[in-house]
Amino acid sequence: MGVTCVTQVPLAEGKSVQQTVEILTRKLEQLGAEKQGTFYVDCETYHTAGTNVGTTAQSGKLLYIMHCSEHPLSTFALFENGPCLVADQNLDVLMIKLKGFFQNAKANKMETRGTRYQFCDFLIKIGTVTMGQSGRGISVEVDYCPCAVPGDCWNLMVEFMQSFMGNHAPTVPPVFNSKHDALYSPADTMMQYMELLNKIRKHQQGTVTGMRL
Amino acid sequence: MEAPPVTTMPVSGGTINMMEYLLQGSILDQGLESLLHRLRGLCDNMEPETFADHESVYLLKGQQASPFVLRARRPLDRPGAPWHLRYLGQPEAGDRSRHTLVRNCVDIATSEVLPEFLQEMGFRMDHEFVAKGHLFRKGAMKVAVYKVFRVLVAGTADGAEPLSLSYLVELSVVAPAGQDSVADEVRSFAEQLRPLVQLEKIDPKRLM
Amino acid sequence: MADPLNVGVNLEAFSQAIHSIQALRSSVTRVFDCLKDGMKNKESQEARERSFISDFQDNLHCVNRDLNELERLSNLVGKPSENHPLHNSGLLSLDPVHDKTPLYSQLLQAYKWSNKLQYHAGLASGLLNQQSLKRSANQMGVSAKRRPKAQPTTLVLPPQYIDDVITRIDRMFPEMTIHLSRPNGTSAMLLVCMAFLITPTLDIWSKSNYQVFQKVTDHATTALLHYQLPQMPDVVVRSFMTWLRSYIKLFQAPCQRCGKFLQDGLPPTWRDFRTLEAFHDTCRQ
Amino acid sequence: MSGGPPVQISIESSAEKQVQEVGLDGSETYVQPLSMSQNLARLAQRIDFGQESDDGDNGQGVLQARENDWAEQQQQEEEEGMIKFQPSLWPWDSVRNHIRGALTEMCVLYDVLTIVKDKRYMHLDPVSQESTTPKQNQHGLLLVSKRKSLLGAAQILLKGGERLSKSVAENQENKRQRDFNSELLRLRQHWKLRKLGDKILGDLSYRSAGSLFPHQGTFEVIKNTDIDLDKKIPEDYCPLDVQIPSDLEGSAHLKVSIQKQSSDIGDLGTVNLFRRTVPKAKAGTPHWQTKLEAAQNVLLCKEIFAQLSREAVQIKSQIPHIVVKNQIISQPFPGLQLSISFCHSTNDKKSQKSSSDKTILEDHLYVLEHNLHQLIREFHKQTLSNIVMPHPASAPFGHKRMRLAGPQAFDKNEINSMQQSEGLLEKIIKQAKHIFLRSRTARSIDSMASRIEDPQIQAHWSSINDVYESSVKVLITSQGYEQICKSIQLQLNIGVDQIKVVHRDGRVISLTHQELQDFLLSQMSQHQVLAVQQLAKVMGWHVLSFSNHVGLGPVESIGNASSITVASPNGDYAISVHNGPESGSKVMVQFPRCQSKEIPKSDMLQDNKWNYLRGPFKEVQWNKMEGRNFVYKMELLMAALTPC
Repeated sequence: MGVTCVTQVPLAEGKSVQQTVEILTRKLEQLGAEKQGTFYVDCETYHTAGTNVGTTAQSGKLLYIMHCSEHPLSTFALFENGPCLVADQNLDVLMIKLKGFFQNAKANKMETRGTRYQFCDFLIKIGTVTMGQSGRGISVEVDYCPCAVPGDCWNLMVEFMQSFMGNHAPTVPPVFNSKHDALYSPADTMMQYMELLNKIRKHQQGTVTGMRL
Repeated sequence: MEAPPVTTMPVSGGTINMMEYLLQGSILDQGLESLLHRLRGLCDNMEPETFADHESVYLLKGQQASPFVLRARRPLDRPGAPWHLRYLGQPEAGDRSRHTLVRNCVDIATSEVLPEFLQEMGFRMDHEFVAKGHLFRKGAMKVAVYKVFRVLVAGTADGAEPLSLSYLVELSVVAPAGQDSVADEVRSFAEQLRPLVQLEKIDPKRLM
Repeated sequence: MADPLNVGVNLEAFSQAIHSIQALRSSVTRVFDCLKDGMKNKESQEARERSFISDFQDNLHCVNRDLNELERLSNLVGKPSENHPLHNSGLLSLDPVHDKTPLYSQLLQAYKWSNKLQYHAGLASGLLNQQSLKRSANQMGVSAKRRPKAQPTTLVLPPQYIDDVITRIDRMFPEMTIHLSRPNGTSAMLLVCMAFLITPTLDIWSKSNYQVFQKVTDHATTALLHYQLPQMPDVVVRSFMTWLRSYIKLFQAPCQRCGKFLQDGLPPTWRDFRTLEAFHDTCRQ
Repeated sequence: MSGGPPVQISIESSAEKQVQEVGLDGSETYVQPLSMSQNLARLAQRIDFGQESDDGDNGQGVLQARENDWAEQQQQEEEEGMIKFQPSLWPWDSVRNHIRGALTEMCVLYDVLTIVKDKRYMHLDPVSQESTTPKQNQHGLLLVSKRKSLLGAAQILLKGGERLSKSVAENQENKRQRDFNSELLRLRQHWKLRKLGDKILGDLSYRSAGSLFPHQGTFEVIKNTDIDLDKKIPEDYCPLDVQIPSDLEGSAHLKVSIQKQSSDIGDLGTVNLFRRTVPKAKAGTPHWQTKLEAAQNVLLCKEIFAQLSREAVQIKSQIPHIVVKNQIISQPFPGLQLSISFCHSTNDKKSQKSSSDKTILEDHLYVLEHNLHQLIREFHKQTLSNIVMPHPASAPFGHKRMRLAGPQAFDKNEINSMQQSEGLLEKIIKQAKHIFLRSRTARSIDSMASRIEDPQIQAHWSSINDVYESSVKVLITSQGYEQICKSIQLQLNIGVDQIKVVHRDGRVISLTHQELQDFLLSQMSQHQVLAVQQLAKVMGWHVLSFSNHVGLGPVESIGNASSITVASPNGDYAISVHNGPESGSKVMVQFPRCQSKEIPKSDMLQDNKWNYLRGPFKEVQWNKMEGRNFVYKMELLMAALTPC
């Protein structure tokens, strides 16, 4: 587990989600990356049930429960800008017990699925983001395994991402800035995914409401 | 007041509906040595271990009458070990013929941000204590003999002072629901500890 | 005050004195020879003793005679003057007759030259030692038989010395921690941890899961072959550690040749042994 | 009081009242003090009539003895604390005087007689310096009291010693007739026992150490007390005996060896069955402890073999592993087979007979045999470590690392590495392959070093090795030129299948054993040319061309030939060397044109400047050159061609 960068790739001009993914994977394969199965990341949204009186003031706060195939035995629970709890899968059972307090907004469940590639010490995951049934965007995750300090290898990662994403290579993710010299952890990856999925969802909701208007 | 054990919700992982079969008792400090000696003979042939844990009990109050209780425990003597988050349901009412207390439980191992995370979720810490004692194992059964210490400075285990002159003795097995034969095993083991210690079904609700 | 003109007269006495010294030495030698040889084999004990004593007496007489001669001659020679630091050559400059000859200035010149020569020879030998003509650590020209056999022992260093060297090196590099252990008796093993590099489960035998570190391992082995100086083992370890430390920027330094970070998915893993510059393995030549 | 005996005798004073009797309870009964008259009478009784007055000393020699007596008397009197002597009141004074007179007379008579008899009139006696009497007395007192107390202490010690020796003797007696129960107690200290009905059963198995082998491994404890008491009891008699299962009797070991492939599989299984001679059992039955240990060893060997055979059947490999009877055969390398056999010999006659018939020394791989045991113990430990106590105590039981997997977000690789573990057989085959590869490498380097004198090849083996990897540093040098010719230094990491070679210039290659041999040969050939290059640098010659792989000349079967051309400092001469791993070296010298006589003076090149043209090459008869090795010869050649 090294340093990971998660980013969204916009659709190529006049191409569908599927076609854009194909373009990306072809470039990767040309570089020499090898296909290594599939991957998924899912994210469920919980919000506090009803109006909580008294102690809880975080009625607007959303709790995200995430899973990811790279860490198959873990469940991640996180708040926006808040702490990220890494736990085993029994946390999912607890969330059922907490049904009276936290409700699963099923409609908001998002996930991204796709193919996992390996190139030297890089792991690349290109996935299609879905909410409900339809594809909403493309996620690209690049993981440089040998390094654990984001600040050390960022330049190197950018160079790599440029090699197959061209000018869509991202800027430094905010998670990197907060821990420039500290060790990177899997929770940081989940944070990036959560932000990415949220962005896509908000964008989608915006367009939907816009259409309604 | 709480969710029924069997749910219709799909769960991506984890083990659903585990039950804890529990008997509890107490022994005075003077009797500890002979109890440990007997346990060493009765239990599995492995070195008995000591433990020192710090447990905090969190409550989440909602619209419902009774709050939701979670217990967060961390070992004081094993730095780096994961935290243990535990949910314990109310003891199952039901026939008195059952030999042990039976309650629903969920065991979760978590990273160390647990206290902050529970705060963030809206939980408030109700009380905390330190448990120090000995741990034995007999098959699936866990035997814990420990003393409860009162925490003087909130959040730290340093300087905790003993609550009583006795040790708490717990026999417990965690098994999937419906395996009532486990209860008999626990009971028969408890019989072998008589008359050193009397192990009984103690309903925490009744004590409150 | 010795008259410089007298020197020529005395020279004869000098040569005679030298001759008499030689005679004295030879007669003394004869005395010792006689003593060394002991009594000659004669028919009776008394005859033996007698002849020995008479021989001895004769010899001693010779010595005495030579000594007297020498004493007599040495009185003739007289004391050489010690007033002139340059001895007789210094007198040359005083001699008006010789004023015209450039002998003195030539001598001074020669002296200067010889000084200069010595100085330059010193410099040259220093330079030549750097570019050594030595072909072997062993002494050349000494036959194999005479060479001391116990040479390998010089390579075994006392553990205390090694500990000292390692702790000193450890202190030199704050970015690295060096842990010394001796798993099998005397051979010491070093575990070098570099800050900020990932530390997977450390087992010296299993190879890394990552290609970068596999490459670095190969290069480090090469470096160990490169840094070799049997006479100064501490220097070797220190320069190797200095070299190893340059990996602190393994992921941050671009290749000095192509200017890029990656080539075939690998960062510049090679570090030049002298300049410590980063290169890709394929860019280094 | 001169000339007293060396040891003063002193008498202790008693208490004022004399103790008559000491009761058993320690109480003392005292004697009533005497009345005056009683006392007087007592004293009168004590009068010594031999006592002399000062005037009666005409015979010194005789008096001496008397004086001694007298001195004693005096002391006695003083020490006994007699009541003050009052001569005026002395009732027997006259008697005393008379007697004294008589004594004097007698003494005089005696002395006269002595003089008459011995004819000695005068006798000189040394005058001794008298030390003060009371002090002497005190010293004497001290000495005596010390003697006494020492004597007491010594007696106590002696008594204790006696008692001890008695108890030791008793103990030995007890031991001789040790009973079943104490023996059982001792057994209990070492082995797990339990009672089943009226039987006592013990556990031999390694189950408590983590073994999963299904064998029961129970033994029965038997009381062995019905022996004839009239007969002399044999020395090794033990009232306790153990009955071990028949299949665990005897002794067993595992044998691992690498052999050339045998063509016939038919007789494989029994080849090594009864090879080992059983150490001759001592007379009588062995002690239960040795019996049990042997049985436990048999059980462990069985477990290892069972595990290996199970794996041998399960694991799919290119050449399937063969399990025949008590032997497992695998082929780690073509043409070679690794055989692991389980040798179990019982003490019956049949096996002893067959064990004697052939004792061929085979190459046992003791290391692997040892490692097999170690591996199974590791395996046991692993199963044990699966059940560790949870911390915190409230957490469920489970594998420790598994518990970390969730909260520490282990990735797929980490989880995989946690779960999969190689089997015993795979590990042992890997180890065997490594050992084989290592010994082959060592052998070929050694033979190369002894076969080829120039250049020299040196190997430095690392003392720290792994079961799967060892490393060696190989240096190729020329004798006498170690300082300048060190361009070929290799590190060989010998793995399981391949040897990784790291060259000093940074190249890394993986080779098989055969390839390694060829590689080393080609490196040695290259070394010579590289040495010439280095030498040229030192000698001030110029390198004109250099190639490690020349395309010219005869085709080499191993590697390529290399060549170099160097020119002398002033450019007159040039030396060209062509060196091939197989063809050997060929050295040519180029002379300046002016020196060659063969070239006829041409009309065209009459001008003097044409003399600087290079002349023809001539081959040097290298084997006729003086010098102990190639580089030395080359140095001589260069020196000869360098003008002064």
